[in-house]
Amino acid sequence: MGDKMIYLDHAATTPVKPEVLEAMIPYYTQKFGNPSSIYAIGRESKKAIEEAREKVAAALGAQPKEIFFTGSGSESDNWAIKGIAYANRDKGNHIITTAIEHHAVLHTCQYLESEGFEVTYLPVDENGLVSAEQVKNAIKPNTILITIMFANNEIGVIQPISEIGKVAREKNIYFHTDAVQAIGNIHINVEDMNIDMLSLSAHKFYGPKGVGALYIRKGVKITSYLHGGAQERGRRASTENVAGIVGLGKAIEIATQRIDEYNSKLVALRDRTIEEVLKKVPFVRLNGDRYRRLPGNVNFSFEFIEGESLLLMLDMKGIAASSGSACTSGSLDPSHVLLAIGLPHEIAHGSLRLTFGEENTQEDVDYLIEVLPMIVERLREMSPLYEAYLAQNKK
Amino acid sequence: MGDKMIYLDHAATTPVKPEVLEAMIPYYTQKFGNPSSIYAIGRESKKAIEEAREKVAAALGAQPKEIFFTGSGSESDNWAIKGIAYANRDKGNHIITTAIEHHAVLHTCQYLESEGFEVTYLPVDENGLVSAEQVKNAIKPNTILITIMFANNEIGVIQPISEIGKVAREKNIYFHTDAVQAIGNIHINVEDMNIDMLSLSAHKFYGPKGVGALYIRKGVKITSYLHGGAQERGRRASTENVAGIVGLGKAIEIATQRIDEYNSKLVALRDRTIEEVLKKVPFVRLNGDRYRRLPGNVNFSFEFIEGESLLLMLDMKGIAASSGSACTSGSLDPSHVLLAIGLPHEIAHGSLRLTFGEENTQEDVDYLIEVLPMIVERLREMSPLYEAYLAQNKK
Amino acid sequence: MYSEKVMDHFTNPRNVGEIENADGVGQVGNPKCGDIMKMYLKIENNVIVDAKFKTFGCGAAVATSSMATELVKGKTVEEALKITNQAVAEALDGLPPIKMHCSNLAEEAIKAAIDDYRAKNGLLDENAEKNACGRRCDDIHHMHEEE
Amino acid sequence: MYSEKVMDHFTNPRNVGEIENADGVGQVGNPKCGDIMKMYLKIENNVIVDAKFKTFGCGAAVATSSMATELVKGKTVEEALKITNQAVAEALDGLPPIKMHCSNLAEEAIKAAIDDYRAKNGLLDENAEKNACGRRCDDIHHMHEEE
Ligand SMILES: Cc1ncc(COP(=O)(O)O)c(C=O)c1O
Ligand SMILES: Cc1ncc(COP(=O)(O)O)c(C=O)c1O
Repeated sequence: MGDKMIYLDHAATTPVKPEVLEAMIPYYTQKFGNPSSIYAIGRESKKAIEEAREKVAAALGAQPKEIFFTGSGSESDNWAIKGIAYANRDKGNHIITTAIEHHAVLHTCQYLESEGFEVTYLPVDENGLVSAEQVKNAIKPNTILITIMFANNEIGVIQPISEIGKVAREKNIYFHTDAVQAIGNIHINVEDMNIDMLSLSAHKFYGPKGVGALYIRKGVKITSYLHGGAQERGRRASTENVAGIVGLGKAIEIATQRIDEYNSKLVALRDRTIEEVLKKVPFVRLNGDRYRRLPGNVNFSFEFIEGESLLLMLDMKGIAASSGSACTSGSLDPSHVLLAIGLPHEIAHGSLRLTFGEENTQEDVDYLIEVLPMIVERLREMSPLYEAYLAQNKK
Repeated sequence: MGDKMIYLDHAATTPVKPEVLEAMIPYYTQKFGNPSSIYAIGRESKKAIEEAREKVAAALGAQPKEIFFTGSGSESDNWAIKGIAYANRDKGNHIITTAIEHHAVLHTCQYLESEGFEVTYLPVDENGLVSAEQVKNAIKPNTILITIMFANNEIGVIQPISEIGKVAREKNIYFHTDAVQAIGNIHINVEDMNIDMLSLSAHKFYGPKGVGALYIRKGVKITSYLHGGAQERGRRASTENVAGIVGLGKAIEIATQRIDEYNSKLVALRDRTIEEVLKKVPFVRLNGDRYRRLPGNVNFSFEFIEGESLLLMLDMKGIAASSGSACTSGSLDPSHVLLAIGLPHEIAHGSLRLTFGEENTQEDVDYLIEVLPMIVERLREMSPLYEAYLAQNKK
Repeated sequence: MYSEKVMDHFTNPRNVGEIENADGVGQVGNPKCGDIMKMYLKIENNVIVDAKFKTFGCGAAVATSSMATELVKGKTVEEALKITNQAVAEALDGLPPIKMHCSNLAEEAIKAAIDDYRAKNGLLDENAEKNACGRRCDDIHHMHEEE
Repeated sequence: MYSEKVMDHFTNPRNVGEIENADGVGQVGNPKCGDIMKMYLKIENNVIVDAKFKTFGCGAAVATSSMATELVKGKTVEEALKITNQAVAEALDGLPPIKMHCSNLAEEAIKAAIDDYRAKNGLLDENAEKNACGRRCDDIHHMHEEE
């Protein structure tokens, strides 16, 4: 573990930008008032929150009063899905989602199944895509919600959200999208795209961890999730995380203003990595659609080797990467996303996710493509699966 | 609004202590790794969280693995109450609480009523106290949860938690306490006090806003509230608010280590304020038990005047205070706590809460007891109720 | 939260006090709800020549009382009756949505004081609307901001 | 997460490779579950004189394989069969709870290699336990830390 670290796991989380942290700091110590308080420092906190709300609204093409701050992307997902489910039980109990959602959506849907709701998990094709047609065909008279992620956290694939939004609107069914990975990478407009609810989380776009937001279109019938005080216009209780919200606001402003510049930088790093690795390393495949993918996302499967070993070796070489979703690294099961695109278990186990960001350079890619093939080679030499493969091919 | 501000609203929120902020900062920019990640900076974040967990456990006399971090005191309350309710539906549907809980508890209970649960809201006496006897008498065969706050956020009254815990344990019923206002002010030991669950929130003891914790005794049957990733040992999804959790840990360590010193300082400020104001201002009463109250809490009702006007005038004189709970200042109803201790509406409207903290001095009290009587006087001169009272007494 | 104009009228309320032997006195609101407005009018030749008030209530209640007394002075009784709650709120550069009911109270206080004047002078219009005394708090209080 | 000893054995695994014409070869695990351990033993006069392994699996799987080969060397077959998963884990200064199944795998790999040796040499005990090949992943994987 040298001193230098090349961080290639921006889909797991991002560092807070200095200007974001700078904007946050005053709200911890001097401007620490409770936004519900009537006196000067309380009003100041309130104002800071409302300014952040305007920034989020601007980033999404929404109205400020359609933005509600939460404690995380997961909370936004839980709220959106359970909130719609419970508020619309009289209309139906069927929810449509996909097999490759983040666990914050999947496990929430599974929970609702245990509470008597019915969930359709749409399969995806070998590139990780669902189609608006599939969604349309899954709609039933009792469908109350469609929840489909904007961009996948593991394989980076971007779903046809506009088309799905159109179907949802035509059928008059609420449409939620988990855009946690999309913010700052994709231009989003909730009006044009017919999105009724949208989840986001600050720490994926250089804001702080532990603060998110949920966009709820005006008029959407949804119950509250956190009960208590009258914060967020009575819809989400808890003393507001003022500094966190200020950080989220600042971060989304920066992220969405320079989205094109940022993307072209990331695409260059991504594409070179994909090309070089596919060229240099045998028995490797790229997971997720080659073109409809997040600008910074690369996801490979290397046959005959296992992901954690690969990560540990990369870490020892100063490269921070991930195998599937960071959230699930506590589990030993192969990624549900990789299984959903049809990978066999043993190949899914050998996956590597590299996600580029702000601080990465072409030199980082140089280093990566120097180191990675050697590590793969070394692990394969240790692998009984590779030995078996070679033996079989000798015959 | 001069430059100097005397902050007397520590029950609403507290500034983050410099040493707490200092401990947090590195986790935004350099040590920003996702605690679920396997590489060095991920493991560092994980370690920081586990250290904070140990500090919280030490403060409560609990085991580290009984501590779960959340996004707020309100989330802890929602989780504890809904989690027990849904996990134990087979055993019963009755919950016991009090009429003076924080809205995070009250509104959660009301929500559960709409979902078919039955809730007993125990009345309090004129000092704001419930007794273990009352709790005992309210227990029914279908009672699954007793949730009673440790110390009240408005009138500062401290409930007989040990005695209630004993009753709960004898009857084998889960006991949750909202200790958001108690941490750092009262010595707490969950073992000795037979507490099964306990909610706390960092921003009430000089930590950051937007991070809390729930103590859940090992073996308690409770469902998860936020579904998703495997964080917090699979029981509370969301990428952890690492900096916030580090801040919470540092803050609770400081707060509980110097609890006696802190208390004797606050008691001195509190008692002098109570004595002087009762002496100098006519038609005033102290709300909440004179002795069984938080060391920093003063709550008065001034007849004939209305609280918001009082707060605005104090703010103009550089004093930040509150009328009832900050969370409810969006509402115009008089405080449910003041009504529960038997105050008529018009007197409840004239309430003032002053809560002392770290930075306050006897000079602050000097200034307060100089300014407050004049403001009360001025508002009374404007008051048609005072005019009516005087007219009546002339006759 | 409050405009500068509101804070000015709250800090330096115009026309606080009583008018002895006032020609019209009206009191509206309900102490249970946390606001009472009492308005005193001096009326000469159908023109309001002086107005004073006492108010128990929040910052907005005090400011709207102050503004209402300013607005009625110099007006005929008929003109004064045309002063709407919107007019009072606008004269204060607006009120937070949750406080709009305070401007209703001001409108009603003017009406109540004029009713009293007319009653004392046998001018009462049989069809006069009753003022809002005795409403339940919930009617006016439980509106969430914009929701 | 991993002890230094684990990381050492992962980074510099001892005895990686194959033994040509090994006296016993055992393979356990399941690629579906993400780990396979293959152990080669050279046995002379009932004593294990050399051991090598190949492993497809996580850091703990590699480290336990490495440690297991170290532990069996120089032992008699009977001694080697007494090596427990606890012993392997302890020799590595412990494993994270979620990774403990990897040490089971090492114990089983030793047994499987010795079974193979005995089978080849007609020494197979009729009552020998079967090794754990073909278990469902869920059996070993779905344990939450300490829960
Ligand atoms: C007694 C009590 N419980 C719960 C809460 C809610 O805590 P938070 O604002 O962190 O959600 C508060 C403070 O707001 C409180 O005083
Ligand atoms: C697609 C997606 N949804 C939801 C989440 C959850 O966000 P958070 O960790 O802020 O709860 C994440 C990241 O963890 C994500 O990548």
